[in-house]
Amino acid sequence: MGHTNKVSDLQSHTGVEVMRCYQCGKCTAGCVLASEMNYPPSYLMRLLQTGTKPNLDKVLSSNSIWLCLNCENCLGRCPMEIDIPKMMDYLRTQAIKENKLHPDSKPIIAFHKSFLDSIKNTGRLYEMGLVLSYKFRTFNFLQDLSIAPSMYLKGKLHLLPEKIKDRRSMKRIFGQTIENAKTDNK
Amino acid sequence: MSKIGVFICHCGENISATVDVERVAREIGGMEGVAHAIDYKYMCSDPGQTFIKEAVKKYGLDGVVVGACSPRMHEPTFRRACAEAGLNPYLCEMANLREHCSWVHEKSEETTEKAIDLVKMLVEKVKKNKPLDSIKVPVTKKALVIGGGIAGIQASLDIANTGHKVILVERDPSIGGHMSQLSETFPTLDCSQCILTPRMVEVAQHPNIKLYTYAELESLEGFIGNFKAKIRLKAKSVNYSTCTGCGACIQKCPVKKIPSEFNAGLGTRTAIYVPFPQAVPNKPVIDRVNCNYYKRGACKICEKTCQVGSIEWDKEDEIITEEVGAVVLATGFDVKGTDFFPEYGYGQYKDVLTGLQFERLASASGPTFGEIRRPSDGAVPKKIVFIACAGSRDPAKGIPYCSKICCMYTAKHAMLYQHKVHDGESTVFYMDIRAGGKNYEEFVRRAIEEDTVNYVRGRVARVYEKNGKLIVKGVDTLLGGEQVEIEADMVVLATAGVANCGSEQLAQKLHVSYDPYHFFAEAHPKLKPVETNTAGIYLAGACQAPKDIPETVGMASGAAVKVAALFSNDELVREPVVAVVNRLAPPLYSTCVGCFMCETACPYNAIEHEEIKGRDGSLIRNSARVNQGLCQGCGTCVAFCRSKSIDIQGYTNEQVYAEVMSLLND
Amino acid sequence: MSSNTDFEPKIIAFVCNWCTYAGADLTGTSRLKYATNVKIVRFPCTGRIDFLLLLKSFAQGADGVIVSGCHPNDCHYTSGNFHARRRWIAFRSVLDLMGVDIRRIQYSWVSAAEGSKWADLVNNTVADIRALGPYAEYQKVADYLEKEGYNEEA
Amino acid sequence: MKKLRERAAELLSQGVVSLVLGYEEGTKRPRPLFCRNSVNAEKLIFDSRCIHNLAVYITKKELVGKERFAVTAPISTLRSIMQLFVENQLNEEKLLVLTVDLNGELREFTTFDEIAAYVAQFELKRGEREQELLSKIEGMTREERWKFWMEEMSHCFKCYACRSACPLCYCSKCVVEVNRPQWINPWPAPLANMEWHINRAMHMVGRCTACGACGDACPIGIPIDLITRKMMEDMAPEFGYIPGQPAKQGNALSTWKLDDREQFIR
Amino acid sequence: MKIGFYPGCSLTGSSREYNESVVAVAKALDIELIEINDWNCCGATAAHAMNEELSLSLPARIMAMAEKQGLTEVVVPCAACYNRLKVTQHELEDDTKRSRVIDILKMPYQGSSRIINVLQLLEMYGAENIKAKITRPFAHKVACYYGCLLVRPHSILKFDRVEDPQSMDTMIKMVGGTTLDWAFKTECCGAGFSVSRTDLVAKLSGNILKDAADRGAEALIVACPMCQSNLDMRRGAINKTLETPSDIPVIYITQAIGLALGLSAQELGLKRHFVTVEL
Repeated sequence: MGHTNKVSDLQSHTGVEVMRCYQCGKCTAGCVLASEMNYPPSYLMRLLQTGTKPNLDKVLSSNSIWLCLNCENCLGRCPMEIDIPKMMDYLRTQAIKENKLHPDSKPIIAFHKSFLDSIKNTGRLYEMGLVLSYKFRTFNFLQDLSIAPSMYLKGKLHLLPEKIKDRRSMKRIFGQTIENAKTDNK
Repeated sequence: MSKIGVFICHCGENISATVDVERVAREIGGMEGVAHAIDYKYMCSDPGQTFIKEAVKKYGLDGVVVGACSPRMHEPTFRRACAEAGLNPYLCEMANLREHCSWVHEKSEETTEKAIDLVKMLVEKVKKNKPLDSIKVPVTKKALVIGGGIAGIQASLDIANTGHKVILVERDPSIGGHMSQLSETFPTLDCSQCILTPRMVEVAQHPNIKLYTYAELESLEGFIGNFKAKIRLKAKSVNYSTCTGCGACIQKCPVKKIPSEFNAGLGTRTAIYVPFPQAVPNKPVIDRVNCNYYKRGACKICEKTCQVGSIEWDKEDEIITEEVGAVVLATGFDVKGTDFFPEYGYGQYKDVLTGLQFERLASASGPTFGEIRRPSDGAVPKKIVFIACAGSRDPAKGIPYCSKICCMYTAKHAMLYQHKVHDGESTVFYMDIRAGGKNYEEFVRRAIEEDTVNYVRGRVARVYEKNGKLIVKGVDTLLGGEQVEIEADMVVLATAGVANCGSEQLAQKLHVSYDPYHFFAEAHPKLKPVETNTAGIYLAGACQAPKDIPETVGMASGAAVKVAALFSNDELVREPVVAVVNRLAPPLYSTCVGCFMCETACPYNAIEHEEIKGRDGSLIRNSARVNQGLCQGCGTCVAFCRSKSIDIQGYTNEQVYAEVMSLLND
Repeated sequence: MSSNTDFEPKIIAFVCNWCTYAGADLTGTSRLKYATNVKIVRFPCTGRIDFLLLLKSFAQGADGVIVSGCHPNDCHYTSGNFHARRRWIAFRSVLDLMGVDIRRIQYSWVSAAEGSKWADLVNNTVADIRALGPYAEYQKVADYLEKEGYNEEA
Repeated sequence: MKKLRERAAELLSQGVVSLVLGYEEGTKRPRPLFCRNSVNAEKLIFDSRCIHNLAVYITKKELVGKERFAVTAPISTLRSIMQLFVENQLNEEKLLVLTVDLNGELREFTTFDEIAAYVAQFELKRGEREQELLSKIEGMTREERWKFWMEEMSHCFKCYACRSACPLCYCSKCVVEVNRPQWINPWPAPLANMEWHINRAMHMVGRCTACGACGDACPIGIPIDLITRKMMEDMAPEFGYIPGQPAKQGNALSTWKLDDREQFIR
Repeated sequence: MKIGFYPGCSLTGSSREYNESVVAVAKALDIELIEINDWNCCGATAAHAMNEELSLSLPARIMAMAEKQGLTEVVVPCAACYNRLKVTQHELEDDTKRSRVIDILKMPYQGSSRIINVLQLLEMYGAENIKAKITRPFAHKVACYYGCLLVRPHSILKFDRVEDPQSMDTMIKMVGGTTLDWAFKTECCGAGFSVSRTDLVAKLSGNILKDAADRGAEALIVACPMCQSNLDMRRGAINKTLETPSDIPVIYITQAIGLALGLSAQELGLKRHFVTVEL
């Protein structure tokens, strides 16, 4: 597959036209996490514009795509109305697909997975379960140990999950979306 | 049978690159009624035109179709060629093979077939064409110039100097426009007022110029050479024939806190005021919205101070009518205010200024007498940030175009600041530096190299206030996107140049086209930059698009030449594209039964009632008749006529019917 | 609709000289590409466009028609487009009552500055008409005439 | 009715009018009477069976002459007369309009305004037949409507009785008779028939007052009056006029409003 | 007056006090909240970070359930849920996406319910009532913090203005408070990484609290449970990044209004906060 196809895939999936960017840098100037990123958003756009394989690899294996919080400050101010957050969503799924994951992605993916597992099983978020599952995924057992008891005392933590009645619909929704995506990938 | 000549142009390769022109000529040559069909490299060239002329004579052609570019481009050229060969010019039509075919399609069988169809269509039309005589109309040799900025001033002076009368209408109480507000001008840094005011005085004193300030165009009727302009003279409340311009009334006016338009809101003025000291005319008007007398019915202090009794409280707006032959639009531009920028504080921070406001701060005649001081506390800003492309090149804000002048004036502003505040630090956030122009690039380099202005390539995401400072969050994209935060004392936005307010309505009054941003549209982007789509109306200056002073002046002189050329003849020849009501031999006289639906539909009141009388003088019927002086040839009446009794020359029912039938008949 | 992909609709466009014709010229000067299916007939104004011409187009085998002129308030002749707009409201209503497929007539405002809008209009209309297929229903009726052997030119 | 006869005789004998255009008994239903003397005035009748729209004659100089004349007009004829006034086809000085109101009183009008004031009391409504047929047509899909009309039109043999019966078809040369170009072929064929009827509907927009004369006149009973009636009903709210109440100035089609509907325009 | 109600997961767990205050204030204003039957989680950030179709299907089910119940208007207090529902509704205006989602849900979905946030609820249905029922004016100087999800993307949500929003400020002023003009109204607090990257969150939230503190805020007013729990529960971690630790409480707009209406701290769940609320 030629390298430029990936950029056109990006466009067909998200509607983001990378060539619209003229690197004014307004996104970067207002990004709360730009300083933490390997490549700030405007730089990332330029990498994509070149369309070369090495530059695309740089993008997918950077921490930038994982550190984006989707706060949409960039989109709100972008003079060319480029939907960078949507693009980041897409780049994340691509990074997973091509298994080019920056180490910074691990806890973030783990959290998202734990979150979705919780909904898949019960239909609603089971915060206690989420935290436990996340800890198993990251082996970071000490994190948040300090606040959990206070949360419980303040009535903020249920020990048992709330479940919706129609849990079969949840199974179906997950089955037809996430699971489908997995088979597509193969 | 018709003898039509068809001439297919290659337009260099513009047409022949995608259309098989030989095939077009070949196939058309086989059409019924086509006596001669050829193709040639440049039909509009001299040899090309000669081909047409010779063919007209040789084959005795009674119709010509030229398959070339848009008729909006070369129809007059080819019609003239036909006329020179003795063929009535209105028997010549053009098929648009370039703009509507070769340029918009790839090279293919279909493209050539479409070209054939387009030519066929016009061949069928030409078969139904009738010889027409052009209509001659007299020309009123007086010009109307709308807008008294540098564009209007220049155009007026140039026209007046050719010996023709000019009426100059200005909306504000004084002429001068934006140029009078500028401090110094790039790239020479000479004082704007010093070069402008002599011209303003010249306008006021020129015997051929009639100046109406505080006036607006109410309506414009008619057509090229014969416009009738209604001008509203807004009530000045001051009798200019007696007023001496002593200014005593202004001194005594108790309403002093009105934001001054001339100072872009940074200074104040009184309710009776002269916008600025060098105003022309240098006599005051009363701003009725803010005047105590008009607001509350009491005050009249100005009247008491006026020794010549010039105050006219009850004066009403007056509407005058002027007959003119041409109009020059020179209504200029405006700049976006700081309130247009959510990310820069919605205009709530006093020390965030527009470029125009900075001009006033830097101007010796401005509110701070040329010292750069913060509007909030009067302090001299030690750190100043200029943001270029504020609103321009920003499709999200609805302004995708480059405002053209900002790069240069921002460099000038930074330079002026460094000259005035020696220990100050100035930063310019820019995207690109566009300094195309004589000595422009050198000027910007001077700002960077000699005046140590810090140019940072990147846009600013946000400006907010904290502890009396303006926090500017920008970025240096040349350092890979490093965030730059500056605690500034003043921020100047090079806000986008936009169409002047009311330009859309004005364009509609004049029937001239305008672009999506409400700038007036030129008739052709390259070859007719000062003409509009409406004959007799010309453009000068920034009302067409943002432009700097030299360009504006050049354009104004160009418009003036167009007007002078129009006025060089006593008569003007008009296209005979007008409606006609059919006339038949008695006893029918006409198939028109006089329902006068055309009369209600006509935008120009060109339909008249005609009483058709028999020999004995008795009324046979009322029929419609078209006044050819008033008719503009839109043909709306034609489509309404149930009995098809009215038709429009050049686009007759027979002609358009033949076109439609040919197009699909296969 | 996949069966219609080979079908090349015949479309005729009735446009005014000042806005849409000039807009289509701009499409050309901007070198924007569009489908070859549309052929333009130039009128001074949309106000000039007779509804009978639209009927004749279908009778002559057009599968679709574009009618386009200046945006409201921009008419070179002040109000031709307003008259046209009202005429089209009535005409659509009559056609719909008679069962004529009014989806085949696309009305639009394209200004002299909207070169890209013209290209989009053409392409979208071609796509729409291609999806609708040939206007056989109307043409069948029109053909009857020819079978009877009448030919006005004769 | 008695009063009408007396008044007609009076008008004729005094020479106020040269003609009273009215109805007399026919073999099956009332027929038009061109009453030119007071003796004949005795034959005049005026009742609910008098539906023939006499307005169709009043634009024809060869019938009504150059002198002042009177016409007896039920409500539908009054509407046509109003529309003819709007279209500059009648002269108030030459016309006297007679009608009998709901109380059996004889009413006389000489001006557009007088007729308008009188007609304003009557709302134009669908009759049973129109209601039945129109709701059937309104319920059809587009394809069904096309089939329905094509079937109906296939019977039309272009006798132009519809045109002759319509008081508003007063052109001296009809578009079908125009042959440069021949917009609509004059002979009967499905397409030419369809074009003729669409053309007629368009020519009637904002003008038709739904008198029904065209439908009555059709020898094979094509409900063509429904086309123009339906258009009148649909366009009235669109263009802001009251059906059957022609406005004195301007035609609905040749005038416009800034906010006319344009959702259909791309 | 009755209106549909979608609490969302946070409001039944870590942000119970938001739920309590919304319910208490609605009751005080005679607004009856009708909870959507058998509602599910909207999927929040996790779903759209991982799978687009899932991120549309979960909110779509919620809205389909609301439609089934005949709820034409649904108030969604959680800004994250509000954002997801609104964005989904917008995305599903696309026919292909909509039919795909309907196919997954096996439920009809029209997209006809109007989704509103809690500020819109108070503004549209409460304003007059609140003014009339103030018993204890909320006389505090506060910083209204809107966060990201309530106002962005502006083109879809069309709520308030894009920078420097005002709706919450207007509400606070109405109940007797004063609001600060400050710099971080819509800057992101980083809540999406609350669990996974607490270090970054502490920095981002620290910036927000510092600006509010510098300008003398007595409290931060929020309408988003993500922001609230982040700024409140993570205060320990945040304070480690600040020179001067901050004890500014973070309370919900409904709690502030509840106080003005004379409701008790208990009813409004003010005891559940980590940072003690003394207002």
